[in-house]
Amino acid sequence: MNSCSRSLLTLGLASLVAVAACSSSSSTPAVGSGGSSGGSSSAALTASAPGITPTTITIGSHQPLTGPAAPGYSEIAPAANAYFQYVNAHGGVYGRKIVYTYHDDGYNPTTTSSVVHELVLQNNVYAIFNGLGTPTHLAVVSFLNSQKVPDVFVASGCQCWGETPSQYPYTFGWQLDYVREGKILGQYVAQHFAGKKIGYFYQNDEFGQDGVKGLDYQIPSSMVVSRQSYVPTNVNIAPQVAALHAAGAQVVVSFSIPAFTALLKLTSLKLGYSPQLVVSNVGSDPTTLAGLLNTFSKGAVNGGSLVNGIITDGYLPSAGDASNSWITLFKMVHDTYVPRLPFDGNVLYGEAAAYTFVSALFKAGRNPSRQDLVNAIQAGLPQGPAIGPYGYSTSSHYGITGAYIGTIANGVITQQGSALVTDTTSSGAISTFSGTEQSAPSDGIPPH
Amino acid sequence: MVEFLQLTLSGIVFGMIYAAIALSLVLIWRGTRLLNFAQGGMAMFTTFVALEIVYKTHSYWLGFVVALAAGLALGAVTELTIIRPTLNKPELNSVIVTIGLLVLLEGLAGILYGGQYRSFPTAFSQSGLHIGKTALGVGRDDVFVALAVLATTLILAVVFRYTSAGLRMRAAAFNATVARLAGIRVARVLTVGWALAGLLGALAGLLVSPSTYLYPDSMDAIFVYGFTAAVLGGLDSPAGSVAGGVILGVGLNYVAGYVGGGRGSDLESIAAMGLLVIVLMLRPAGLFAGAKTRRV
Amino acid sequence: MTDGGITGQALRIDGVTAGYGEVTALDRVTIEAKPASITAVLGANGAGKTTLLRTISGLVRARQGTITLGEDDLTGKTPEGTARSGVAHVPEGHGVIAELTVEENLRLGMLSRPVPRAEKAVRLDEAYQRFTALADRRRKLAATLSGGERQMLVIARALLARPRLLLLDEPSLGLAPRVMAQVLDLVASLSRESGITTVLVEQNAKAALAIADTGVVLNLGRVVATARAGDLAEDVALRHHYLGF
Amino acid sequence: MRRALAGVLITAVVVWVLSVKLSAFRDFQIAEIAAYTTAVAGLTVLTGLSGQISLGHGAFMAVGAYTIALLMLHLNWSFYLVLVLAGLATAGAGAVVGIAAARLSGPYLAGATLMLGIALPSIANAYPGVFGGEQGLPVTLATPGFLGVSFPPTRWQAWLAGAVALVVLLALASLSRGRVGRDWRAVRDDEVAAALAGVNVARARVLAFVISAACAGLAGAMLAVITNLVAPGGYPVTLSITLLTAAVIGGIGTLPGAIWGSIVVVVLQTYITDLATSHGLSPTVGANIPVAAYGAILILVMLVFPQGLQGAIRKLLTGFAGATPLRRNPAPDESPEKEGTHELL
Repeated sequence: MNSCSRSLLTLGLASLVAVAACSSSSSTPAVGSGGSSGGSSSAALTASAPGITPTTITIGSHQPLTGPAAPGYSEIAPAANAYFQYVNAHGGVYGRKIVYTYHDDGYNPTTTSSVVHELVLQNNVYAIFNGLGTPTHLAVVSFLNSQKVPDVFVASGCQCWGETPSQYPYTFGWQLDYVREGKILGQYVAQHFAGKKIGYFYQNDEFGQDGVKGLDYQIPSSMVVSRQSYVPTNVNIAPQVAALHAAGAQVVVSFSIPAFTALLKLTSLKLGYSPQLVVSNVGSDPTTLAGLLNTFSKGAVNGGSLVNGIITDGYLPSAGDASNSWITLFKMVHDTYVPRLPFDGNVLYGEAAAYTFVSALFKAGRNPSRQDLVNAIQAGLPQGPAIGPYGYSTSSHYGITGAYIGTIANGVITQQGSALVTDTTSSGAISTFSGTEQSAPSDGIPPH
Repeated sequence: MVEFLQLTLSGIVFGMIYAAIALSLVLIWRGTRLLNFAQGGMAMFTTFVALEIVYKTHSYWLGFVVALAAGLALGAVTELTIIRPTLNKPELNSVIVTIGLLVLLEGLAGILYGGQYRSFPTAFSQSGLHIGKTALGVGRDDVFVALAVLATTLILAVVFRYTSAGLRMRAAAFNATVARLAGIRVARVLTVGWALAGLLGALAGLLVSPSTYLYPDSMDAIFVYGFTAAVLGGLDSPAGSVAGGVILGVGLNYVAGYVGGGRGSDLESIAAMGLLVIVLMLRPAGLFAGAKTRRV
Repeated sequence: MTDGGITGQALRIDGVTAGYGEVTALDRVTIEAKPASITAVLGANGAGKTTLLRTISGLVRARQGTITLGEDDLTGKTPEGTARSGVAHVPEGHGVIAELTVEENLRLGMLSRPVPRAEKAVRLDEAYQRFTALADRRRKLAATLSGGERQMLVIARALLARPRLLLLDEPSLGLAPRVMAQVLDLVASLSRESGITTVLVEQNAKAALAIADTGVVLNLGRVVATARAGDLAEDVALRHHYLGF
Repeated sequence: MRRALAGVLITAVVVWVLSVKLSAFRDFQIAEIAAYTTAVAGLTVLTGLSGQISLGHGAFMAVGAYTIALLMLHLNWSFYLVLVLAGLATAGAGAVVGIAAARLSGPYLAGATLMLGIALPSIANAYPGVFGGEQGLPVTLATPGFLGVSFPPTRWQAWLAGAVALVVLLALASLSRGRVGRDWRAVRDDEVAAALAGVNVARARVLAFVISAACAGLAGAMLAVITNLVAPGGYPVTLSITLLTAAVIGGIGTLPGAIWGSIVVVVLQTYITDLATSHGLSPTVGANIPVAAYGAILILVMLVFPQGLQGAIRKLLTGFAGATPLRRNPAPDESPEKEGTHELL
């Protein structure tokens, strides 16, 4: 492996000299675009697009590394970078190493705009990858599309990234969007808790609101006895929980981040109130939750047991499922490159997104232009670690379109039944996914 | 009715935490005529110190005591090193210095402890208390939180009112020149004031962190409400701080519980502003403004 | 009034220059005051009278020259330090802390040096006996006092410190003539009874000279005349020129 | 006044040269600096001249930004008309706040404005139907046709924001030198004396808020154009505090100081971040080092240059003699109590 990558590097250096010698031959032909031309000696590596040199591919991102959204989310980019390092150490993408430059935006859209301008105009990145957050990314989506910069796998479940490829041709979603997620959870609740009183607890932004929209497509409004929202800056949710309690909700469906799922659990404890919790994927990571609840319940009950029995959904394998080949791969990468981070849902998310990106890069060809990447994704991507299929096409830039329902037991999400796929419309059916989940490639590099 | 009781009790608990922050701001305000924007950041930092101790020794109370001591030290050191040089400079300089300190502490906490949510242990059980079959909505630990703040406030009040150390501090706060002419080492008194404020902030951090998690910005929102409580009550009045804190805590709970049909939490900051504006329009120096507020 | 063994001592101000920023308020001022004497410092507004007192007590730092009280060198000491050396400075107009009670204001006078608890009670009792108006109001905020009562309060406080040197800045300012006379009488009798060296700054030169042993006239930061109080009061030219009476 | 005009012209030329010579990203930064300067200049006048503090100026920026976004979105009016309207709308908001503020002293005003800065943007969250909720509203401004298709939009934004900033600076300079400015200073130094001298204290204080808010509104509108979006997340409390920081670091009460302060807050952060990333530090450490360094620099600047950067520059130019403090003119014998006390905040 090592000598192979070194020889590729030498090849790269040679071609760099060649390009320098040819000087201004700017119209580089796009070689092998869209195809699987993984052959070893076909064409020289060229600077085929901004951010691409014969030896490197520079991509950028905006992430909340500091500030209120940093807890949890600040793990994602380092985890993605860990996977890129793994790929770089194992031959790179056609010999090129991925350079991942992610800037802190503190989850402030104004700062996002500033750092993304810097990445695109100053650092000349090839693409923006996994930019995190709905309000933050909305601040740059028009700019990126006007600059024709691929804006791939936005780290947010907003419908805005996938719904309108005509408006944002360079932007692609990745994770399961919140409406689909709401529908899948809603169907489960409507079927399994018929006749019970349902309460909603949701973060009052597009994450929670879209989730509730999906829930409402499936759960008859007569069943819903209380709808309580919270804002992430206010940790005192006693009023909301008291209201759910007073309304007699027997099942609480929660579109919340992990900290607020834990607070919901804790505040319920103070009221002696124990409804069945159904929690969206974002807020149900067992590792994170157990950690947050452990010391809370000091003396009384232990954290792990508080998490047991929560119903949730998943669009990636559960981080605690050691028998899954993807988990084995990502755990190995984690242990090698970012061992100090907890191996939780956020790390898994970052690595899985990075895997998908590398997979798309391979598909874009040896010397891809920016458009080649867009075309490659629109032509559809292999499912990889995802539970459901990707929705990528020329008319849809949605990522993962399906998920399974699971129950948390002993720190692991145990899948209940098969994966379900659906669309984002109110009437669209929810159907069982007929395909099979793939297993991880043995060398950990996407097949090409 | 049960819901009303629950809202009131849990509002009082949060209100007492706002009161602790407010009280620490009042201590510094009375001594230095300065708003310490780093108060929340200092509390966050000392709570991280406590967490380290608790992890290492498995003793909550050791961490508790060390954090209080760290608060005292951090307050004193801050006053001696970066506040004192700014005191006879243009007034806003010291405010910007405290903002700088806040940012610095949040950055340092991020470097040393990382940016993740860390759960912080409680002194007592969080399981809810009941009267008969009625859940009160607060746990044993919440009772401890309220009592700890109340006790600290009372101790401070007694010290201030009845001891000569307290007299020195009050004299220095109200009229530095007269105090100096009476032989009081005003500079030292100011340092003590900052140290006590640091201690109170540390207490607030210890008490609130189980319900907010600990991370570099975790005290920001608490600080804002603590500041609001101090302004509501009147910045020269320790009693006002406690009243302001409780009024704010309970009031916001009612808004979140009864207004906006489940979306009241959106309206909380608007309600807090409304409350503040109404109070200040009626009493421009807070609810507990003294009879004589004219100052030369 | 028992004086606890402290008697007044000589104050020597030797060639002192002081000021604020680029302004020089005192220019090589030399004054000597005998133990247990009253020195009246006179002069127009801005002559440097207040600065003189502030320099003695350390609120303003002397740029050159020396100040000694008995054997003690006061030069360069902080206000806290001079207070501990036995200087009691009653500043102009602002001496009362309105937010404190009358008794708390009095207690401030006993903070500069350690005083046993029992002795404190004795001194307070004495003060209340002398100033009966204060005794009735001891639990009231000082803010509720009248101008004359406030002046009583600050003087009483200064005495509780058992000072060796008493600096009084305009004690009669803003008082009705009858009250003013009472205050100045009080100053005179204090000096006589307890042997405290007193430096008195007064606008009302005539009244001040009536109780003082020595008079010093300042003009634009310089000493223009030093003489026995009686002599000064009779120097018509000086009176017209500097003192306006 | 002539000096101010000259200063503005020189700055205009410098901005023009830089915008043409430097890269598109630098143009973007110039535009950002100009927008910040507009807001900071208004704040420095409010606080430095009229003596009123505001910890909620970010809210006024939000008012300006939402005004421009809503009018452009729904009525499709010309940007230039809408920009003026945004300024006017914010001036109105400033009048309301100013009237309420006129009764409040230092820390109480600070507390009230801080809550304003927090509460106002959350209105956008509470009424998503009108304000687009947390996602906000898009703002787009096309580059005018006469510049040609290939003209970089960031350069046009830099020019536009620069022009707005310079016009504001010029207007504020002429105001502060005139009777209005004299009244403000009089009110700041001693309200009672000002009232006795015939100054309408309340009117002067409210006027300062109105003008300062209008500047913030224009700045908010420009920032919305530059970042293509108005969303509540863009107006956190930290924005308001950053504005105050810029004003004080630059030199409170001085208009050139507004420019220096804005450069510091816009460029310093990016610069330290780049420095930290380029040294390959671990991600959590790397992201937090700029934060810690920024805090340390704020403290140091205040300790080393108590009069702000403009004070330091002035000192340098006049050889240590000319830099006089803006506030505090100790009147020696008259007010000995002033010493060492902190009044405004």
